[in-house]
Amino acid sequence: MLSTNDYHSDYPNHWCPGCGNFGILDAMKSALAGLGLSPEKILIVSGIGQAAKTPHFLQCNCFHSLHGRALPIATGAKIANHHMTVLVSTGDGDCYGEGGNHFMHAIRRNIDVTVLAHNNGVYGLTKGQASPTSMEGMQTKMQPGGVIVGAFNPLAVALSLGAGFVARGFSGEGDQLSNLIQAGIRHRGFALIDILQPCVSFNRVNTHKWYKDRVVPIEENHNETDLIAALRLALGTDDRIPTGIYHRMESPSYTDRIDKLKDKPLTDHRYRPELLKALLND
Amino acid sequence: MLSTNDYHSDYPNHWCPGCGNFGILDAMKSALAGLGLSPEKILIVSGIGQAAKTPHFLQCNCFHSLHGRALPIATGAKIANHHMTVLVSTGDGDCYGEGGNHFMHAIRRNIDVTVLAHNNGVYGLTKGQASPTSMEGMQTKMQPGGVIVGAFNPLAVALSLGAGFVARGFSGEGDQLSNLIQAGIRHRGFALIDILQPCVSFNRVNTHKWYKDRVVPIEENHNETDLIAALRLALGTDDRIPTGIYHRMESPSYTDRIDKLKDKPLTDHRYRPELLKALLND
Amino acid sequence: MTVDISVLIGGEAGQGIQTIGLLMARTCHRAGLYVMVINDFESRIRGGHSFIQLRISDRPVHGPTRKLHMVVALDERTYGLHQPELTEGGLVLISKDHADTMAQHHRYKMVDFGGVAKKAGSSILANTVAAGTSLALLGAPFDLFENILKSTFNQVEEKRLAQNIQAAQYGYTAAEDETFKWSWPWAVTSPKGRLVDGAQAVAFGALAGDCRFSAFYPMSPATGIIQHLVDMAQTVPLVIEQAEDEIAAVNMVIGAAFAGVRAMTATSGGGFSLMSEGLGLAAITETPIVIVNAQRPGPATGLPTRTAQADLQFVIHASQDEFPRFVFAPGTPFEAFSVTARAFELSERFQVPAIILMDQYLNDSLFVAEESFEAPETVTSYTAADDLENPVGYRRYAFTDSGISPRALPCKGPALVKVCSDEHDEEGHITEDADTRDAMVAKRFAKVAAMRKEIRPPEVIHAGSDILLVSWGSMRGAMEEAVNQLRADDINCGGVHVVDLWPFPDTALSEILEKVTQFFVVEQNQSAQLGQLIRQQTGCQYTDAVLKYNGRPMSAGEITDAIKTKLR
Amino acid sequence: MTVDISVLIGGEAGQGIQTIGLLMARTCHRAGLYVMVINDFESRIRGGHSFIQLRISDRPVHGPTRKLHMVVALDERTYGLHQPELTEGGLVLISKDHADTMAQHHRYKMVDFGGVAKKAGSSILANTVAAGTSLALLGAPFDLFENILKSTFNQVEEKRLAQNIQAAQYGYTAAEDETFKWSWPWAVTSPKGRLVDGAQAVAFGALAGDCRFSAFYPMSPATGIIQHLVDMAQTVPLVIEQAEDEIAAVNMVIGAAFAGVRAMTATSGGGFSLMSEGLGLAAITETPIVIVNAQRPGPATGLPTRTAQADLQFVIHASQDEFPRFVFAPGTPFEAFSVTARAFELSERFQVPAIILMDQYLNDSLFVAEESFEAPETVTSYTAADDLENPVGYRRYAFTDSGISPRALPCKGPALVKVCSDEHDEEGHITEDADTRDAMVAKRFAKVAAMRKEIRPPEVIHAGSDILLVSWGSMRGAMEEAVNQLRADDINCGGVHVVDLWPFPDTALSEILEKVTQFFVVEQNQSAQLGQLIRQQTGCQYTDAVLKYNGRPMSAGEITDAIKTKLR
Ligand SMILES: Cc1ncc(C[n+]2csc(CCOP(=O)(O)OP(=O)(O)O)c2C)c(N)n1
Ligand SMILES: Cc1ncc(C[n+]2csc(CCOP(=O)(O)OP(=O)(O)O)c2C)c(N)n1
Ligand code: SF4
Ligand code: SF4
Ligand SMILES: [Mg+2]
Ligand SMILES: [Mg+2]
Repeated sequence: MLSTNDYHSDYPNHWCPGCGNFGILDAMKSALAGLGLSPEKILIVSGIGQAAKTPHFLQCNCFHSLHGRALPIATGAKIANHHMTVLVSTGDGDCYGEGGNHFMHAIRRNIDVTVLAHNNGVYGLTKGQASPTSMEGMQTKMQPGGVIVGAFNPLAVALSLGAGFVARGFSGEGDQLSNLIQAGIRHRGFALIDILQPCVSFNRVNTHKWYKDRVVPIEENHNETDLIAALRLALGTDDRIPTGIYHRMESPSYTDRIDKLKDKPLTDHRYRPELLKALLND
Repeated sequence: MLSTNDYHSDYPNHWCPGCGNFGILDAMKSALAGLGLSPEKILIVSGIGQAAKTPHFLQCNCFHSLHGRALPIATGAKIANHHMTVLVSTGDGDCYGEGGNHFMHAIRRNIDVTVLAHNNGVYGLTKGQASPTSMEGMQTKMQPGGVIVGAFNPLAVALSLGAGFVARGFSGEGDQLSNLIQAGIRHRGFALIDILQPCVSFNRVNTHKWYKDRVVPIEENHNETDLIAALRLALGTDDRIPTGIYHRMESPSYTDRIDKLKDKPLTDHRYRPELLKALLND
Repeated sequence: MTVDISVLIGGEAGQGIQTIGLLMARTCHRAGLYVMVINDFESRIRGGHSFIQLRISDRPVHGPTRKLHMVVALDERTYGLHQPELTEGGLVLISKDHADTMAQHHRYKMVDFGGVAKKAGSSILANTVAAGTSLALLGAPFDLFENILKSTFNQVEEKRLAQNIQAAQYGYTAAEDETFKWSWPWAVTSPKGRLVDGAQAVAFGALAGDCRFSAFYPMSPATGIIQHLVDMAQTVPLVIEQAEDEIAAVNMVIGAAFAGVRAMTATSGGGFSLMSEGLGLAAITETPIVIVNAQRPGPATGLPTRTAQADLQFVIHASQDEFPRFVFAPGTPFEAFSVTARAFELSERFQVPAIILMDQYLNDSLFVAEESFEAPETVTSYTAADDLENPVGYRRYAFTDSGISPRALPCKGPALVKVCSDEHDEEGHITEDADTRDAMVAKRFAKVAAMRKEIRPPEVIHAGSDILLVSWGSMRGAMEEAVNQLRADDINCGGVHVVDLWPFPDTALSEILEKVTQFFVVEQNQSAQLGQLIRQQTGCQYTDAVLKYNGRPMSAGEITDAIKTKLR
Repeated sequence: MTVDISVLIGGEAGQGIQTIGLLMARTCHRAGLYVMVINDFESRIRGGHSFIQLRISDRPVHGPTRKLHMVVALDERTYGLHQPELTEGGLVLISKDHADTMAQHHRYKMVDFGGVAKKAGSSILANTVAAGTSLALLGAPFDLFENILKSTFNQVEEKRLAQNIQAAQYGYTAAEDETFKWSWPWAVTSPKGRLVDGAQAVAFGALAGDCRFSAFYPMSPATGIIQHLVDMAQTVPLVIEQAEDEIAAVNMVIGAAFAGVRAMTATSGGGFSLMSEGLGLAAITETPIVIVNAQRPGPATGLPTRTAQADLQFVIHASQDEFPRFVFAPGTPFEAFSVTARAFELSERFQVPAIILMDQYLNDSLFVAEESFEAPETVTSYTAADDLENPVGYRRYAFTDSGISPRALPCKGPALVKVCSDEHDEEGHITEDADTRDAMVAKRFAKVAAMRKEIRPPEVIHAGSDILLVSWGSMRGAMEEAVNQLRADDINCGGVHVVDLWPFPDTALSEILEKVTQFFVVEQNQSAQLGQLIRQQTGCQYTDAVLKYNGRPMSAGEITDAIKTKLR
């Protein structure tokens, strides 16, 4: 039996005291322990940002890559060795800003990775500029007159792209979040968990309390396979923010669709000169 | 009165005989004439591809830019001089592949440009690789086993991002297309017209006939302001492809939201040393 | 007496060491002293260990120093790390009682900054207390500091100002039973010029260059430039847009410039990498744009909050194929100001992209700039919108002797403007013709001769010396200080400072370098990039290189030590 | 008798000139002749004007020629454009009667290719007719051509093959009443090596380097490489993914390489620009990847379907800050094959990125490669997954003398693998420490000494000559032919061909160049990039440069003319 301690990293944490990232980190540990996935079976890929530092603070294999590029790195790694459990720790700027194009196309590929998008509505590491998910009107040092563009709705976009697993968590609801992460990892295919997370240093609008007042678990009778129902939830216009699984529907993941990956991962193939000789003598 | 001849360009056309682009070009000319917009009032920005060559084949101001980058170029130009009528001629690879991130964020900005996405389900200029909108299973030289990822649904994505004008046209329905383009240009804010277009050289699946058999005008009673209804249309699972305006709802465009652009375009401001002196002496 | 005092203020990120530094710097500046504030920050928002170095002098100072006279330690770690660096006789000011854990070879003074602050009204005043104690120890008159507090907090409620003054007072009081060896009698004169960081200087320069549009994606250490622009944009016709990524940023800038406004973006190396393709677009469409690359150590993410000069060869060669461009690397805030304004003017005049190489050290450090930052009375426009004689026959890329074609603006007159990233004919249409291609390459390169004339020759100090130190960009201050130190040690040494880097000032540099027996390049990179360029462009081979690339700015002392070793 | 015949086949894009060229090339190759096929295509799918040049010789040929003996004109435009280029006595084959509009100084022969083809069954057989007539005029035995048709169309239905043979027959018949001045008696021997283009050679090389994954975004002229990989991927454990953009492509490749497979991408300059940041990521994480940049003229979109060698300085300096990398530029298909395989091996061995510079000319042209392309019996793996003695203490970036740390793979054993794009410590965690930074930079650069040993010295022909022509990459063939022409004209001239470009072979080149009185660089760019590098790295200054940059490959004749002018 694995416990959350098995994921403890000695590397000192960099986050601000009170940051929502800690809740996400705890939920990740408990989810991994819950699934019995030992550190050496896990690869966590991240971009750049506060969220993207996560894999340093856990025991795991880690690729802390470039701002915005976690998903293509994860995609390449998963194709090379689809026996790995691949998680992506990313921020709202990382995933929906710089990495927006990869976000869309990773969903189209249905690559079997679980994306934990630490959505704090702000660029934390670069000190508080608006992010794609910042609410309209939010003032920052860089946007002193308030944000004038519409907020990015990751769930609606993922749904419209055909994502098979779309969920929303909140860093302040650890148990629920741990369950969502477990469900996301278990889902064979692309899984998005957009996690609402207060940034105590820079986001003065979406505070812990602000979220607490708004998050509500999705109603029991919600049909996870009904795409339009999921879109309605995601586009919902009242104040409430439903948390839980919006949509879940499996279809073969990218690596499941490639015949030559049926037997074993690409990494496990041997170099076979005879194959090349056949081509060279063609 | 302007006629379509007023947009005639002497520059020789590069497209293959029978290409759907010709229908789009004709519809553009008739739409511009219909709106009485003379060539010197129009800027057409394009990326790179067959579609992106369009502005050479018309009389207009033209910025034929980089693959995927038409939208940021158009955004910058529109901010500099919002009195221009800005159109974007782009391909499915240009707009939804290389340019996918800009597509999403231009919609969020609600920048007042009209995007004509020549959607031929293939990379034409580079000789027939799959594009983001290629249908699953479509075989190409580069995808000999058929496309294994889901097709990109531009309308659903645009809707989920809050686009104010979302329409679908077909190169084979010139009058309707001309009307859509006029409506798109009249719409103050971001307007997407995804235009189905046969590529006679490389797309053997979505032929002119294939489209003819499937396109149907959107029913009269469709409510253009109902987002969920528009999404239903866009996600529709039967064989029919509705053409027309899926969704239309105005809100202030990007340049409308910037106070200092109220009086005149940025280009028309004079350099005023006194303003700088005040700052320097601060 | 000569004052040259260095104070280190250290603590965790978020503790406000920057506030302390700024208050002290302003006070010194107001007194007519020269001052510098240099950051050493980690890439995090809270915790860890960060510090600033405050250098105060009655003579101009333009670089960091290794000498340390006072340490203001907001945490124990600062004491542990920096106490050993103190000059004999130096003093540590510490915020709490850590006497047990401290070595005793340096004097320290404990002040309960937080506790004192609470007495004044709130623990957040601790920084004001610390600044007060430090200033008191330096001998600064209290009313000077009080005035600084008044002007710093003139926007806040009176109560907060009063509390700050109270806190300052307590800070002063706390210093009463302590003396500081290098304390000096402050003769308050009028301020020497402007207290400014490189980032703000670039922003000023952009406005002096009539910048109307900027698009950016946040990236340290470039963000400061944009932040200053944002702060100033309230009153000037300047629109700033945060893009979704750097690719969008550079292309927005190109679009805006094409439509007729001067435009710029600022980024660091990673963003510049992503902008490389756009740079080529600006070049082939002959659209004037300004890109600031505020350098930091790489590769890739590297050390995000630290300094480097390692992108010189990259920016000169960036983007596929070849085209003329300007590359500048200012060495001081004033140079940053004037080079930026020039970059806008030259970029528009020659219809080529201009790149400005800044770095974290120059961008983030505060300097006293004595030169006056003047707003030009007029800004020349080089566009041809109004006076086209034959709009129907207008050709955006008409062949001319200078290589510069009349540039009309779209939708500003009857001429249709067509630009194209493919190789094009004079009208701006795609061409496949070999002769047209040859002619268009020749047209673009025809500009170089005139561009060269705009390149200002490197500045030389102590011309005629046997040995020269050669540096570029932000190394100027430390290099010049090193030259003077070496001369003081009887080494017949001069200095060369290169700001205008491309088109390369080959003739000017050859003339300078061919005269000396030895020259040393001084750079913040691993491979002596300027040295390599000099060899490539002039054939002169540098004797040796003084290099540093760990992200911390090089001091004059480091240079003199290295040179002395190399000369031995 | 010596055969050296050049046939130009021109028409609109989409008319199938490539088919004609390929059929003829295969026939010549089968006969034991040397042959080249060089494309001159526009960036469009139908219409316009495109042509290929077929060079046929009984001696090895490796470059284009300006001499033209026969023109096969599928449209009037081809006649108009290329008839004037014909050598005295040359012949034009034209598909229709344009006699009225044609100047009469060259002989022409009309064949109604389309009409004849219809007689054979379908107008699409016109290309076979044209190939038949052309081959007949050259004197090629019919049964040879028939065999080529049989092997070319062995996958199609019998009826189509029969029709093709019929069409060929008619084509031969049409030639009966005409003679071609340079027709020669074909002595059919066995084929000399392999008929192959550079793109396919790279693909073969990738497989010989055990490439398992490739991600790409289509871009001319790189797409051909990926197309060949896709065609071969049916039988080997190789997965190829078309990415959404080049940024995704390079990062997917990095991800796959990190996870343990050899991986590559191929693009052209624009895509390479976008990959610059990823290149730095590979470098700082020490992940082995191979990037092919198939060069074309720029800036920006430039001339998408044409050739250039203008990205050399760019790829050497691309990405922020500095790091070791390999850069190779093969000159022939065989070099492309072997260099690609080496690039995979060296990249993995040294854990550094490797860049291969191809160009449109080398990529798309067909050559006869006489060397044999051998699949290696084994491919060494340099990963350390199985034999880690102390998995718990595993440190991905452990300091070693060689700078190369044991590279374990993620999820392949108990060792946890951590990599990071920030500067990092031995474990792969973010570091802010100045000493660790210094040590990590030193570690990465420590590899250079051993990397240098892997760099093969430039190849010299006619060593000991007074004058040297120096070229790199695809200029090899034309340069060597020019050297031989110049020698035939009594100019004491040799040649130097550089394939391994970075780390720069400075010692080897200095030794070669210091011996000669004059050397000329021969390059397809505007600024003599290799010349500049030579000066920078060796101090040797080239006498002059022979440069061409209009997108068309340089021929030996152009080089000799230029050299003679410069020597005069
Ligand atoms: C190419 C590039 N552009 C910009 C940056 C600077 N940068 C670092 S983190 C960051 C934003 C972080 O925001 P987010 O992804 O939301 O993460 P958070 O810090 O809020 O968790 C940016 C813009 C970078 N490292 N690389
Ligand atoms: C950065 C970059 N990558 C790739 C290319 C090559 N390229 C040119 S056009 C094109 C695709 C065109 O497809 P699409 O946008 O659908 O336009 P179409 O030709 O089908 O109209 C590509 C990949 C390029 N020019 N620039
Ligand atoms: S800046 Fe915000 S997101 Fe980053 S660690 Fe601090 S609180 Fe968390
Ligand atoms: S390739 Fe296709 S899209 Fe391009 S011009 Fe030809 S038919 Fe049209
Ligand atoms: Mg964030
Ligand atoms: Mg297309």
